[in-house]
Amino acid sequence: MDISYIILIPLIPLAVFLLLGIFNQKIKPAVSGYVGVFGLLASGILSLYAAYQYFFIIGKVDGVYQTFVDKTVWMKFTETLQIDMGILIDPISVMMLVVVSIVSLMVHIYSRGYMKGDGGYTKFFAFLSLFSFSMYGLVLATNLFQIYMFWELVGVSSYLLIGYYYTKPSAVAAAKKAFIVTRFADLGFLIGILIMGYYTGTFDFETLNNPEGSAILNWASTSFMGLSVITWALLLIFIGGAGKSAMLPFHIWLPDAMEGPTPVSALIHAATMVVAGIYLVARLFPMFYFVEHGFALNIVAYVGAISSLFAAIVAITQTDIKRVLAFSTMSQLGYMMMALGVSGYDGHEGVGYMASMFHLFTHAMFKALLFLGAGSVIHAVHSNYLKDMGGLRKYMPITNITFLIAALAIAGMPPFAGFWSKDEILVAAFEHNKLIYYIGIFVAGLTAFYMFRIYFGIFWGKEKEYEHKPKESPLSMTFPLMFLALLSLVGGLIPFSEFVSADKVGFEAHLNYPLAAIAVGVCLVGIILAWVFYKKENSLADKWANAFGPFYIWASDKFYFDEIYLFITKKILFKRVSAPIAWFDKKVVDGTMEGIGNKTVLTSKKIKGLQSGKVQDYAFAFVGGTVILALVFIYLWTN
Amino acid sequence: MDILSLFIIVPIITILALVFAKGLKQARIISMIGSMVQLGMSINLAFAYFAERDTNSDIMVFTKDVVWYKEFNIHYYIGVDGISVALLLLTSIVVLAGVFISWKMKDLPKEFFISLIVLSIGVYGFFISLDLFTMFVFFEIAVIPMYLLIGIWGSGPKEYSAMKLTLMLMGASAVLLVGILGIYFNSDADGGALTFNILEIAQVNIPLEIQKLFFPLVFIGFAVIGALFPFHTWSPDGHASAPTAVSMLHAGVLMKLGGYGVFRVAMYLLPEGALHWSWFFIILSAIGVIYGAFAAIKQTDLKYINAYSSVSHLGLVLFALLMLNKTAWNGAILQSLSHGFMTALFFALIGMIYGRTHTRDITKLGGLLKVIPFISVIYVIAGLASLGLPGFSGFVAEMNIFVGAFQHDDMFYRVVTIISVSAIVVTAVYILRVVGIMLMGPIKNDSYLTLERVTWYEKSGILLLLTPIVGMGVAPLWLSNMILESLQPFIQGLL
Amino acid sequence: MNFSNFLLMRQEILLLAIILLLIVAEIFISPKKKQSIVHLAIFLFGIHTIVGFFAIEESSLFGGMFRTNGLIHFFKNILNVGVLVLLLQSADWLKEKIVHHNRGTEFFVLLFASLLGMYFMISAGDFLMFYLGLELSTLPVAALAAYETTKRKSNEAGIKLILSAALASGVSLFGISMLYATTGSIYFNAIAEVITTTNLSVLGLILFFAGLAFKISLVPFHFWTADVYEGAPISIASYLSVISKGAAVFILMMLLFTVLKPLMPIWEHMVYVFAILTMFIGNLFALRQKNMKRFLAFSSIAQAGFILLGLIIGNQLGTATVVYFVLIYVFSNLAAFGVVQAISLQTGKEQMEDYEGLYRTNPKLSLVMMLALFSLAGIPPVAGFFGKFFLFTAAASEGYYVLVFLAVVNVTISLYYYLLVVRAMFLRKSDTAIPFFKSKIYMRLGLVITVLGILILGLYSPLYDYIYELSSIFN
Amino acid sequence: MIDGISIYDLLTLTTILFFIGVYGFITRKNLISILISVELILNASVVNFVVINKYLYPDMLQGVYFSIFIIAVAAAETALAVSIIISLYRQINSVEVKDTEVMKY
Repeated sequence: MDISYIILIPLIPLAVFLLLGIFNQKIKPAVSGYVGVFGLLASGILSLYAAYQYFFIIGKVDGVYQTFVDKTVWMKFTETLQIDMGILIDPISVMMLVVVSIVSLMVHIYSRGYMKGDGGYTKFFAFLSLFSFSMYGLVLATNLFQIYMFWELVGVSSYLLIGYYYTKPSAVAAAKKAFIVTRFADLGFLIGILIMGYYTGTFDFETLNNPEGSAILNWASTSFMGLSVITWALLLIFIGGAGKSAMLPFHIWLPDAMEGPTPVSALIHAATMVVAGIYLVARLFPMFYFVEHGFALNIVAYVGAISSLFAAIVAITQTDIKRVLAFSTMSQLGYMMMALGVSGYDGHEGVGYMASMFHLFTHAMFKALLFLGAGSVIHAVHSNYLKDMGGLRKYMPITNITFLIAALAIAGMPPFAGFWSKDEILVAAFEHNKLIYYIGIFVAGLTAFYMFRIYFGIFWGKEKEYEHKPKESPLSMTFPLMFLALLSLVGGLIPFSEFVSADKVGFEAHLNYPLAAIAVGVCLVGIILAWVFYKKENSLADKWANAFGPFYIWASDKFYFDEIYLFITKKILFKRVSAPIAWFDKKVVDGTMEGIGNKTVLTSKKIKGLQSGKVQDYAFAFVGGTVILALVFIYLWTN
Repeated sequence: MDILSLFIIVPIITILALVFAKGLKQARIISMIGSMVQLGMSINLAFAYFAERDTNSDIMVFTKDVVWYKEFNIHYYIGVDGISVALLLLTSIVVLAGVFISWKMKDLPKEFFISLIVLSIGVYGFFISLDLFTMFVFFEIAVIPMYLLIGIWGSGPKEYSAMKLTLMLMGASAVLLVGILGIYFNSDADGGALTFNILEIAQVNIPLEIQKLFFPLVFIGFAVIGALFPFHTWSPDGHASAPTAVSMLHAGVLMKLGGYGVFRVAMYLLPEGALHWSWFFIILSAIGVIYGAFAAIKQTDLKYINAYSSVSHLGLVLFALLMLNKTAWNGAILQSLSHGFMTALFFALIGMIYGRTHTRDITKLGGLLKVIPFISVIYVIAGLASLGLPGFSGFVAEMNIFVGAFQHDDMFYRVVTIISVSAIVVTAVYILRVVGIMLMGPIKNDSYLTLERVTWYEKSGILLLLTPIVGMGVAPLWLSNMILESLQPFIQGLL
Repeated sequence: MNFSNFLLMRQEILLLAIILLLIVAEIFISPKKKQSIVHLAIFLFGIHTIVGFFAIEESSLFGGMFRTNGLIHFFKNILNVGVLVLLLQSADWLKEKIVHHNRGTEFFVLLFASLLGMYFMISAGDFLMFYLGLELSTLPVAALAAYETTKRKSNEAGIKLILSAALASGVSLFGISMLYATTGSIYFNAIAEVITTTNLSVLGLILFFAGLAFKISLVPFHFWTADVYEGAPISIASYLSVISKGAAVFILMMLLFTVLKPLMPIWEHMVYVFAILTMFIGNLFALRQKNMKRFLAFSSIAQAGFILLGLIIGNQLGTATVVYFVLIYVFSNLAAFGVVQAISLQTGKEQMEDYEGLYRTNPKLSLVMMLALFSLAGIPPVAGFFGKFFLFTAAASEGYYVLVFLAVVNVTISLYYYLLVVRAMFLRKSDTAIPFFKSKIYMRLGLVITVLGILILGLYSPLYDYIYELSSIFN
Repeated sequence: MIDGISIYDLLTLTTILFFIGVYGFITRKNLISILISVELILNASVVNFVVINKYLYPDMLQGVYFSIFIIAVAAAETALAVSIIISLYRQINSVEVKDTEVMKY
């Protein structure tokens, strides 16, 4: 069964990128918009077809989903180690294809309205296509190095898009921060890859992930500081994933990344790129699970849990709606990591894995929706801040409804998409690790609370006086909203566990009613609290905030992570490392070279007196030299 | 006339033509034609090489051997393998680009182009010669024009920089000379005749003690021009003062002589010496890698930033060479090429920016993306390439180096590798710093609003350099195969 | 005896004839036409040079007092060519400055006399002939150094030269007398057979060596050099630095390699020490010279130090490399002095800063100067590089790696001060730059010959092979 | 061959003579007297040659001839030196050594 056409899915956006990039000046904005959209549409249709073909026609062979690989050598290192370029088709990659295609397409359509009249319209679409290309490539990667390469490429396109308003210093700074922080994490990734390649002799996912393969079975053969070297490699690789997915402590770039245009935040920093980390762990799940009895996997679980808790708390205190959404994204990503962390491998054990992928899927839908909704609000009121919003529901009904749906979905209200995936996660957590379960349930409550805090803040509450009346956005923007709203509505009903599971067999997932009930209850509590606090303008919120006192301050200052980083980079690296080195270079290294030269000249000044101009001194030197010579040599010769 | 000697003849003809040229117009046209012919020749050579390889399995092909000084057994002996072919391509491209970039050379244009081409003769000769003496001759021919080029057409403290550069490089070549003589007088260790012929010496087992003694001399002699820490200080000042085209040639091509020489002479002829000393020089070059990157962070002069990044990148070349395995070597050669193109491109762009804004201080610049988009975009691309973004040559080279270096079974080597891998982050920092301050952000100075747009010759220069960067980055396999099979003899020499 | 033997002395006789002819001419040419003396002299000497190239068979005269062989003959030719170029370069100076005082002829007579002395010195077969040749080659030069009697510096140069020379020859004679005492003969061949290392012979060697070291101006016997070069007329300075130094090197080599070969263990150490001293001191002094003549003086001292690297190994290779280097050195140094001569003749300027911006006004001269300096510094592809490289190879062939290393360090130092001149001429721009001028035909001819020499000698290898063949007498 | 005087005495004498000459050369203030000291040096070697010839190798006269030539050359040398000194005197009206130090360093 031929799957080679899938290679087109990434290539089409690439072509679009090159087209728009090279003829940037020549193309009319309108045209470039259409080019972008249709390019993505083509890839989208292909990916949907691929999904259909894989899941329903060729994918399942006697109950197990097969892995199809189609690759060619791109770079040869040694006899065994090489970089292949190719496509790897298995449930999660196909699932990701669908996610990326849908969200990306929606964002493209949305941007045609949102970016209208912007100077760099064409450039914007070029970058979007570049990103889509890289993301597709990342998803389809067949080996660690390929995924690393596209990993870097998505990083760069994110850099370009965050810094899209490049005349704005804050945007430039944010872009730089995003790139460098993730780059730092990628350093870990790269070293991990090197170690993995050295000890297992391959970068190939199939070989690595094979539970009977040498890579997994021989994990105990080498150890370093009490842990298996393979575990170290996995942890280093996970650092890379944590960087992209904004896990603690690499999360600091994500909130700033909101400097980019809102569609970008929706596409890259909510739905697709940030889940790359989760995807990476899922991609290597068998290794994480089997090597050293899932030691690395536990770390993943705790990192995810803590990140999600941390982010949820911070999200409550933020006043910039995009930042709230950013932190909520981080918190949800933490959720997914957590789910992976608590997952088992075969059969129903693997529910966590499935749940994580499921949540990834639904989250992509409703989080993109939230961002786009927020975008349309910002479009209307020209501000990101809650204080400038309120009572918008009568001005922008569609945005209101869709936003509400998304909010309910993320809060985990049945029957919306979020409910199903979140429930599975909690089930998995409950079965494997109570502590994490409690964190999870608490975070669920917090999520509901902060989400409805901004919902009420934006659409209800007292009307602010707007200089010109906010109005509903054009269809090009509202259509994606509605479409995504639909998906967030029904997305949860997909029998996901049939398709995606750790051991690729697929199983029957059934609702765990008591847990579900608790979850819903918690979420309701959150919503009601939010209702009490923010439905009407009142001082309750501030009272409570004061009641928390310093803790609230810390939270609203994001627990001072940025400051710590600033301290390390500016004070330590720049002042204590870089500056001294520069000084050392100028003074010591260069100084020595200078010194040699100067010494020579100095000596020649010193000895100039020898040439006194007195013929008698010359004679003295002459005879003296002869005599000394005579003495020395006769002495030498005689003994 | 054989295909390789043309690489010497054609430039000489170009020079003779230049002597009779009148004024800038003729001079630049002549030198452009000359270097275009060169480029054509090297491309043709590449194809001829592939054709030849199918039938001919010698280490070196297209060899030509003419006795020069028979008493010393000095020959004019030339030939190429994949490595030299690649480097010849690099040279001819950079030279042509350099000619384009100095299209508007006002002061003494004729002399400028002549010295430029003399330099290129030295480089070409160095890459094709298989006789230590001839090689050394060309080495010095390549170095000495730098003095005039920087001293006459340079800027800033040009006399100082030119003198410093020349003396340090000549001092190095002096050390090198002792090493070469040492090799020469031990080339009869197996009872053969004394010879300067590299291929013959490679077959001789020079006694271990001798190798230990002379390897450092030869290595340092070459490595200084490869900006080995702590002998790199000539390079920042030199680059900063040199005119654009010269910085391009110098960083792009001349500094590659170091790596090539280390490889072709020090490693190939004194393998045991290399094994014995590698740990020491690895430490030095690793320091260079990190140190150069960190030093670059603090600079505000574009050329200094680039010079230090060259120290870092070329440190990586030496580092890889000393790793003594095939993959790392392949990486080293690739890195030489890719760094050659990237730096040349960087200096070209810096020259254009400087020519328009009359400053190289990034703190004075800003928002150039708006006023000179083409140049700025290419600058961003070059930056991304040099911080090792996949799809550009830098990535391929660095990955080869790292993977290769990491294949060592000795823990020490792997630790050092991890240390120098961390340079990629620092690189990102200083590149993005420049991009952020200089190209993005608000425009600092209204006079920049009316900057001249990029001209056709600048464009052609840029594209000339950009193409190979992308080409290598997208489809590295053919090139790395060409290099890999040329590495075979070195492997046998060593192991 | 059979007079055809005298044909062995063909060159000496011919030169003597020229001298006499010039004296006669001096008598008969009317004061107005004295200019023609210059042309006549140059013409005659040109012929002499050409004739000199005809082969001479290897033999000896006067019971071995006078001998000749291929190498000696070749070296005489080198000297001839050098002197010819020198004459060409100084022709204009003579015509404009000297002939008016009606002293043109003396110049040639003295110069040729000194050259004749060198002929005898290098083909000497015994110490007597050697001594006579030495003195004959030195004294006229002293007179010539003091030639511009109206200039104080010139006289000072003269007196310094003559006094130092007298002292040197005195010391050297004392040494010879000791060698005579140990061996009982003043004939080289006889000495070579019987000489052994005794205290007395070593002492003799050292004293004798000092005498020649003075002419080669090795440290610490070099002090006269700079002052004399500065004071003397440029042609004489150039003559001293090129011709007389070359001849002295050659005869020293002959004596060390043949007569004093048995003492090699002693003198190779001496040469080692002198080489290091000379290179370093010469370079260090040259670093800070401002006057071009002094500058070239010290540079030539340093060059002498390099020459010793070839001397130290005492065999055919050494001989060949030394002779080859001297040959190249003759051309390089003559070129440098020629440029200085041309400029000082036009403008009377001899300071380095006067050369600033020279290239923009007088490109050709500057290029010649640059080539000459690069050749002296040993930069390929000009000849000097090959000369130096082979000297170093020679030294390395006997394992003197340390010495070679010190030598190359000195090459770097010397490069620094040679580049100072290049800097002045090419890098600097100056409003007071020497204006453009056109040299006369003789000067240009002289410079062209040297440039050709500099460019060709290195790249044209058969020449070296030929010298190597000739040198086969020592091994 | 003089009875009662051994070669050592004579060689000692010449050596002393030599060093007297050197001493004079180095210390005299006056160019002329320096010239005289030079003569002493030369004469020392002249005597040397003769003595060595007479005492050690009486059968051949090489040393004697040599000494004769030395004397002749020395005379020429002196003549030349004196003439230069005279022309110098014309310039600076002095034959002091300290006046001949214009060129130095």
